[in-house]
Amino acid sequence: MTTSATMPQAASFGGRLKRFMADRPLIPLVILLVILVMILQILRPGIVNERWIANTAKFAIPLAILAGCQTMTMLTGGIDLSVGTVATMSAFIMATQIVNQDPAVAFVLAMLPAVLIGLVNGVGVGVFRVHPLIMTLGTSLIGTGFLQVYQRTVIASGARIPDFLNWLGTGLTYGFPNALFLFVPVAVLIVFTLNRTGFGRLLYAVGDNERAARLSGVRYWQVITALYVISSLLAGITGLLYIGLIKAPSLSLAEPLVLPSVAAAVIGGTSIFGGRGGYMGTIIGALILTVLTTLLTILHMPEGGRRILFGFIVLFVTAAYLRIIEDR
Amino acid sequence: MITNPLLDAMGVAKNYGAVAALRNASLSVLPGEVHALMGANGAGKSTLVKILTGAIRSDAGHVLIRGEARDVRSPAAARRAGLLPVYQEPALIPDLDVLSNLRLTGTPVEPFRAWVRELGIPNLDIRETARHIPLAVLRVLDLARALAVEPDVLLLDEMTAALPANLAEKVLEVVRRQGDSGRSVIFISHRFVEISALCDRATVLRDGVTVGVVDIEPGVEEKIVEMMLGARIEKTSVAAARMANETPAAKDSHPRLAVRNLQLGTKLHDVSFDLANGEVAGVVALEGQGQDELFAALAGSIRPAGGTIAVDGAPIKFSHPSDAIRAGIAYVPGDRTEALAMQRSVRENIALPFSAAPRKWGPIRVRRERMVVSSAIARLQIDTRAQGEVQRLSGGNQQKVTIARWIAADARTILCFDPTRGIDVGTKQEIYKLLRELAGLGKSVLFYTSELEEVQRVCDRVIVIFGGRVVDTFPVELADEPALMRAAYGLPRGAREDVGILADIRPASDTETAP
Amino acid sequence: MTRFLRNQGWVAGLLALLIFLFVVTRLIQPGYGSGDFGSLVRAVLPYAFAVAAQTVVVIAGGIDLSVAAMMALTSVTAASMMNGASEEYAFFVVPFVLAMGLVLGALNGLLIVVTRVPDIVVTLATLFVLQGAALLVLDAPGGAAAEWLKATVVGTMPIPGLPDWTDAWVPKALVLLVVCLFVVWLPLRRSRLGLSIYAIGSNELAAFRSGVPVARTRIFAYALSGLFAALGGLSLTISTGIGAPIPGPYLLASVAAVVLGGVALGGGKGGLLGPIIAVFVLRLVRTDLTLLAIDPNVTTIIEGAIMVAVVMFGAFITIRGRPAGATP
Amino acid sequence: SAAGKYTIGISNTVQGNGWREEMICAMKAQALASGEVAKLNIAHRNTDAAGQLEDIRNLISAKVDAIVVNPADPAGIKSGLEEATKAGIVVVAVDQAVTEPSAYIISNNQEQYAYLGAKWLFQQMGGKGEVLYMRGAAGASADSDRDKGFKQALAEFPDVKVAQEVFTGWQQDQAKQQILSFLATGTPINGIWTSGIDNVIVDALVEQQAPMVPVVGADNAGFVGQLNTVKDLVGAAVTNPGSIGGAGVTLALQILDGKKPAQQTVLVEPQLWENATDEGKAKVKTAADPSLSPEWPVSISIPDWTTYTKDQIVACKGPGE
Ligand SMILES: Nc1ncnc2c1ncn2[C@@H]1O[C@H](COP(=O)(O)OP(=O)(O)OP(=O)(O)O)[C@@H](O)[C@H]1O
Ligand SMILES: Nc1ncnc2c1ncn2[C@@H]1O[C@H](COP(=O)(O)OP(=O)(O)OP(=O)(O)O)[C@@H](O)[C@H]1O
Ligand SMILES: [Mg+2]
Ligand SMILES: [Mg+2]
Repeated sequence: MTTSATMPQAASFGGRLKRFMADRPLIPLVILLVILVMILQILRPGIVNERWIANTAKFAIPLAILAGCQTMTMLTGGIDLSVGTVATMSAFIMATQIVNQDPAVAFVLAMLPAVLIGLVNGVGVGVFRVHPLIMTLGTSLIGTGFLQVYQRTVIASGARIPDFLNWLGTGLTYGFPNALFLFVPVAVLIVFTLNRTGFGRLLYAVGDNERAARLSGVRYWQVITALYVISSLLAGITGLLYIGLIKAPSLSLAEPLVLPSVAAAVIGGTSIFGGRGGYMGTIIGALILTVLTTLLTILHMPEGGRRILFGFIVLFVTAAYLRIIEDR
Repeated sequence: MITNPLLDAMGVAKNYGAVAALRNASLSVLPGEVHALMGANGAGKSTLVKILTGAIRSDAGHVLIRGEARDVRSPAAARRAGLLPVYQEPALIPDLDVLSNLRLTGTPVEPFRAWVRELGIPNLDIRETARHIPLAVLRVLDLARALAVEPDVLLLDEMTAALPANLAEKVLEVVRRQGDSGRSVIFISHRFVEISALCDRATVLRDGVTVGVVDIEPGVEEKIVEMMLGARIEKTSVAAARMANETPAAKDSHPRLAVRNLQLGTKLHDVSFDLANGEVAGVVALEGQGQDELFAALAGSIRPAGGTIAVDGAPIKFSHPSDAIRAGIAYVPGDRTEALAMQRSVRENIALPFSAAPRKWGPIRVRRERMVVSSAIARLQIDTRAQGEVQRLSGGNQQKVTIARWIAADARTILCFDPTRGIDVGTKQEIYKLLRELAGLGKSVLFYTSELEEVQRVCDRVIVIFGGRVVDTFPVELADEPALMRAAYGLPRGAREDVGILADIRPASDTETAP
Repeated sequence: MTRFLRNQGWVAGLLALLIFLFVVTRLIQPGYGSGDFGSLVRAVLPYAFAVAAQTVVVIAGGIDLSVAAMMALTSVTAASMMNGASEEYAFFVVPFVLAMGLVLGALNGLLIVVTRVPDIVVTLATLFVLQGAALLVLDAPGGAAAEWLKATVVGTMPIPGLPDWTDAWVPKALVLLVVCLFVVWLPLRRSRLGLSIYAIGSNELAAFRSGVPVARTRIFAYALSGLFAALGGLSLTISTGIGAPIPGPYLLASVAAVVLGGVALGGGKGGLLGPIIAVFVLRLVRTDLTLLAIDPNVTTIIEGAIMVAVVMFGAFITIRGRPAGATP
Repeated sequence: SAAGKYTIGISNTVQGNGWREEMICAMKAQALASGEVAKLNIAHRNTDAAGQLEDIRNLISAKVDAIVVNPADPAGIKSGLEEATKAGIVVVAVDQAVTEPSAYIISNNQEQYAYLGAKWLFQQMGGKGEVLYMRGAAGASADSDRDKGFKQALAEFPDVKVAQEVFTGWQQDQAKQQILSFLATGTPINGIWTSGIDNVIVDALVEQQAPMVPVVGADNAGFVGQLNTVKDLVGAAVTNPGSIGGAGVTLALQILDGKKPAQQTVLVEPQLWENATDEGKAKVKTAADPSLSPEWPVSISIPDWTTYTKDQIVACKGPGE
């Protein structure tokens, strides 16, 4: 406060650039992604080719959809840790039921537990006010238990991956992964819902100030129940996509995606305390994590060193991003 | 005699991105002086206080304390320098009890207790968690906590805005005595009565610039208003507006809102009254007489234990605010943090009720919404330079957003709980006018205010609540300030005696409302 | 009294639940005695330290995803230092490892303060870093623990002044737990520093404006968390006699017990006693399920359901218990 | 059917993985088939050595007659096993060894498992070239045992180089992403050794139309099926029977009946089934079992040690269920 009193000057170029970025937080995030890709290309010249991009997209898409579930639930101050279990259940049920059932029937059976778990989550969080973390952790334990019991009844019948899911999960059309046929509409829908619909607006409002939303006539339980059902449905669909990609139904298929899905949403700028964030950032967050995994896979170093590096890069990326968009 | 200023700030500037909160503010406070800091909503008063007390850093400017340049980097440093603020938002830690809050700040307990008693709260439970203490009391505790450490300069940001008349009076008394005992006070308020009763000089801010320093003397108000509002002055006589608008409302057979024998725990007993179409009814009460609960019950926020509420003659049960809203009843709470999603934009906050019902969850009709919202914004003169997030608006502008919401939603009945809390004179006039206009359009307004003079300006009728009962109802013509004060303290008015019985009599409000 | 119930009711309820579970256990297995209680306390030990570590940061308004990794790192460090070393060397190892936890915890806090990245991302990053470091210390389970250290959790401890029959019911592990946790926690909680931790969790802005050194307090909270996690790591080494670089299931368990223990995620509320009792409850449930020889897949379901049910019940009574006319 | 006299406790610390599920089912089926077991008391969850100690102590509290344990770590549960023996409980460790001397051990030889497969692979590669080394979970004791076997084979073939070493964490999805990333780098390789996450690797090679190289995996139903059906795939499955669990129950019952084995430790030696020779092809054909879940090892029984039928293990029911 010892500087002399000056009227604010026209901002310098650097200042203007910063403002520009701060107003469009996606741009710096994309820049960070590009930097990571460039590092990859430098470490392994030639790796960044059409095929690699398609593969990266294939793995980023399921992660991005699950991260979409997290984004939406996090906007309300919640979190959905049951997405991994829900996705695994749908995938496992699909792969085992398709053996003896009509595909449509198998699909319905596969989505049924998703809806059910979503409903239970929603009622628990929305009506009984159980903390979302506990609620979804609890239902995911319960779901896992049921899945294991179920698994015993179908060991003898084996499993099969339906061709359609195979096509969706691993196929390419003109070099583009077919998964995009699913992902683009889903992403557009999520972005539209968050920005341009009443429901999306309520998600933000409820997460920001539940009492204010209540005074405006919003019934919390309605919003929350709908939200968790949608989240579960998306997770179920992700499970189907993922089984088409991995082609090996196991009881822990999608579990490894849960923590990264939370991380992708947070890196993309969504606050876990609610009220703040968006889906475009999340998508790039998912891409960043996927590229990072590749980067570490091809590095020649002991596993311990890899993990240390991974941790530091995640921290660095997020810190750099915040520095850029910060307007203080 | 020339005394050196105790606190001297010059050329202070602060930018929030593109918004210049302060551009060139200065302030000089003498020892023993009560110094008013005035300005319209968003002029930068709170920002200046925050800078002086180290809560935020300025972009430019010097601050001298007792003639020495001091770099106050944090509220803790400000404390050490003898500067103690009471900010516009309560600073007690919500989850700690009062005692722990004192211990946290190293405040001596006994002086604190003494101040609390002096400020008009005789039986404070010091073990109560701050979260469970009403806002008005919290503000007083905040003040007592500051007083207890005997600061050299006390900075009070709209200290009285959220206080009912009785508490506000005590605060003014105490502040006056601070000045007399040689300590300085920087006093922010939008109420001229308080300024003229209390202050020695006033510094006026407009758009982040200090536009003048005046001595407080009779008749200076006009000058201050002129300095504050600049080109924005617009004098309207509310009374005139009232006359002009008063087309005799068609008297329906049913009142808009009929409350009968409302019962709520220990807070409300047998409350009955009517609210007619086209009427503004004022509620007058001291702190904690049950007015909060009455409004919350009418808004569907809490469920009454007994009694009926009828809207347009049809009895209605409210189990959720959305029921009340469906019946056309909107509630503007006094505490804006209760009403606003602080991280969302002004537009979203105003448009929030539009999406509440599940059948409105679909795509938003953006153009229509923008139109409705901007007309509400214009109507309340909301300063929307920082509209991206409501939390960046100044206190008064936030308050306006809470009202604008229901103007946009076109609610038929508005329950306003102290809506002019912390709103500048210019806008206050606007709000009075607005409420009268609404009444003219046949809408009804229930209006609680902590500033008694507002009652005369806006209301048709006064409902007095004391100890959870309606103790009196009378037309505004009889409501001069002394009468209101007496009524608020539960004293029977003139010849209209018996408090208990009065509560049950339905006064012929129709005749009384007619001016 | 009502205030006591409001503040401590949850803990009292948990305690009642725990006693009820002990009665149930005796009914299932009439022979359940002091020795079995000792086993229970030994099982509780690492969880209790993990949950203590989590509780401190949660009260401070943060969350620590790195507790389990911190436990793994301190555990392998202790185990590899003691491997082949003399018994006396352990007198040096213990304070060294505790100091390491303290410093690494403080580093977590420092990174959060300096980078201004949300807690959840920073500790997610340090989760990987610490895990990587643990793998560099020991790439497979191994190491050793001094015999006298192992003896600190085996057997019982006669407490002077108490009747003899109680001796068998005071396992050394319990004494260790009480001493380590409450000797640190109780004086702290009443102190200005302790209040500051609650303050920054309850309302950071108000705390700052009340003159609380927010950054320093946050760093301290994380340092304390690191210390507790190091105690947890040590307790792992002591009970197993080895160090394992892969963290056990302590992260989710710690978060679950924190919430079960009545500490609000988001900060400012609760204490250490509730979460510790919650840990006992969860461990005893596991014991009962084993004693009952319930199908292991069903135990997963039951554990999830109990977790959800307890929190749901708590939420239910708080909603019901709110007097009709009371406003906040 | 619960006519038996013994109660057997089981402790396992990995849940949701096909191999371990088969192990548990084998234990149940064997307990049922033996007719000697009245009740099984199974502690089966994801946890670490400390958690397993808790389970073991709970089983001691439950007063079981024998405990069959797949140890989370050889040394980490020593104190619990010692307490069990002191309480008169027979302790049998399956799959991996333990350091507690009073415990009986019946295990798959993990070092030999890796050595056998790696040696075959390096021979297929002609004793030279680059190998992709896809390990299990970093820090797990089974993984470090296998690493010893792999390194031993590697030492015998000085011209074979490790092109890349990655940890799949025994996760299908992680392994698939890793192999695809690796393939995208275009680094030429001559063989792939996997620690049992095998079928996704073959899938990836097929999907990416990458040149087929010899692949070593485990005897999982999915991979064995691929050895039969995938064009140009040369590979070998090394047996690592999950049915070792059933053998553990048999051993525990023998000891309870007073028929102690001569040695504390019994090793089940792995076998290698390859499809490079006609003879091998025939063997792989008979071993294949498409009706099983692809994550289950096809060697669902161990001669001399298990007596249940395929239907019994697939039904996965223990005594009294
Ligand atoms: N964090 C912020 N980000 C952006 N703009 C801000 C922020 N805080 C304050 N402002 C802007 O600075 C200006 C001054 O605000 P300030 O709160 O000081 O006003 P005030 O004079 O106290 O008004 P009131 O009487 O309404 O309380 C306002 O235009 C406000 O929108
Ligand atoms: N999406 C919107 N954007 C802008 N203004 C809106 C929107 N929805 C409602 N409004 C305004 O709110 C008021 C009432 O809205 P509307 O006529 O849609 O209510 P309604 O369908 O009759 O609902 P209800 O039956 O619940 O009263 C109108 O003044 C309208 O302009
Ligand atoms: Mg202000
Ligand atoms: Mg104001």
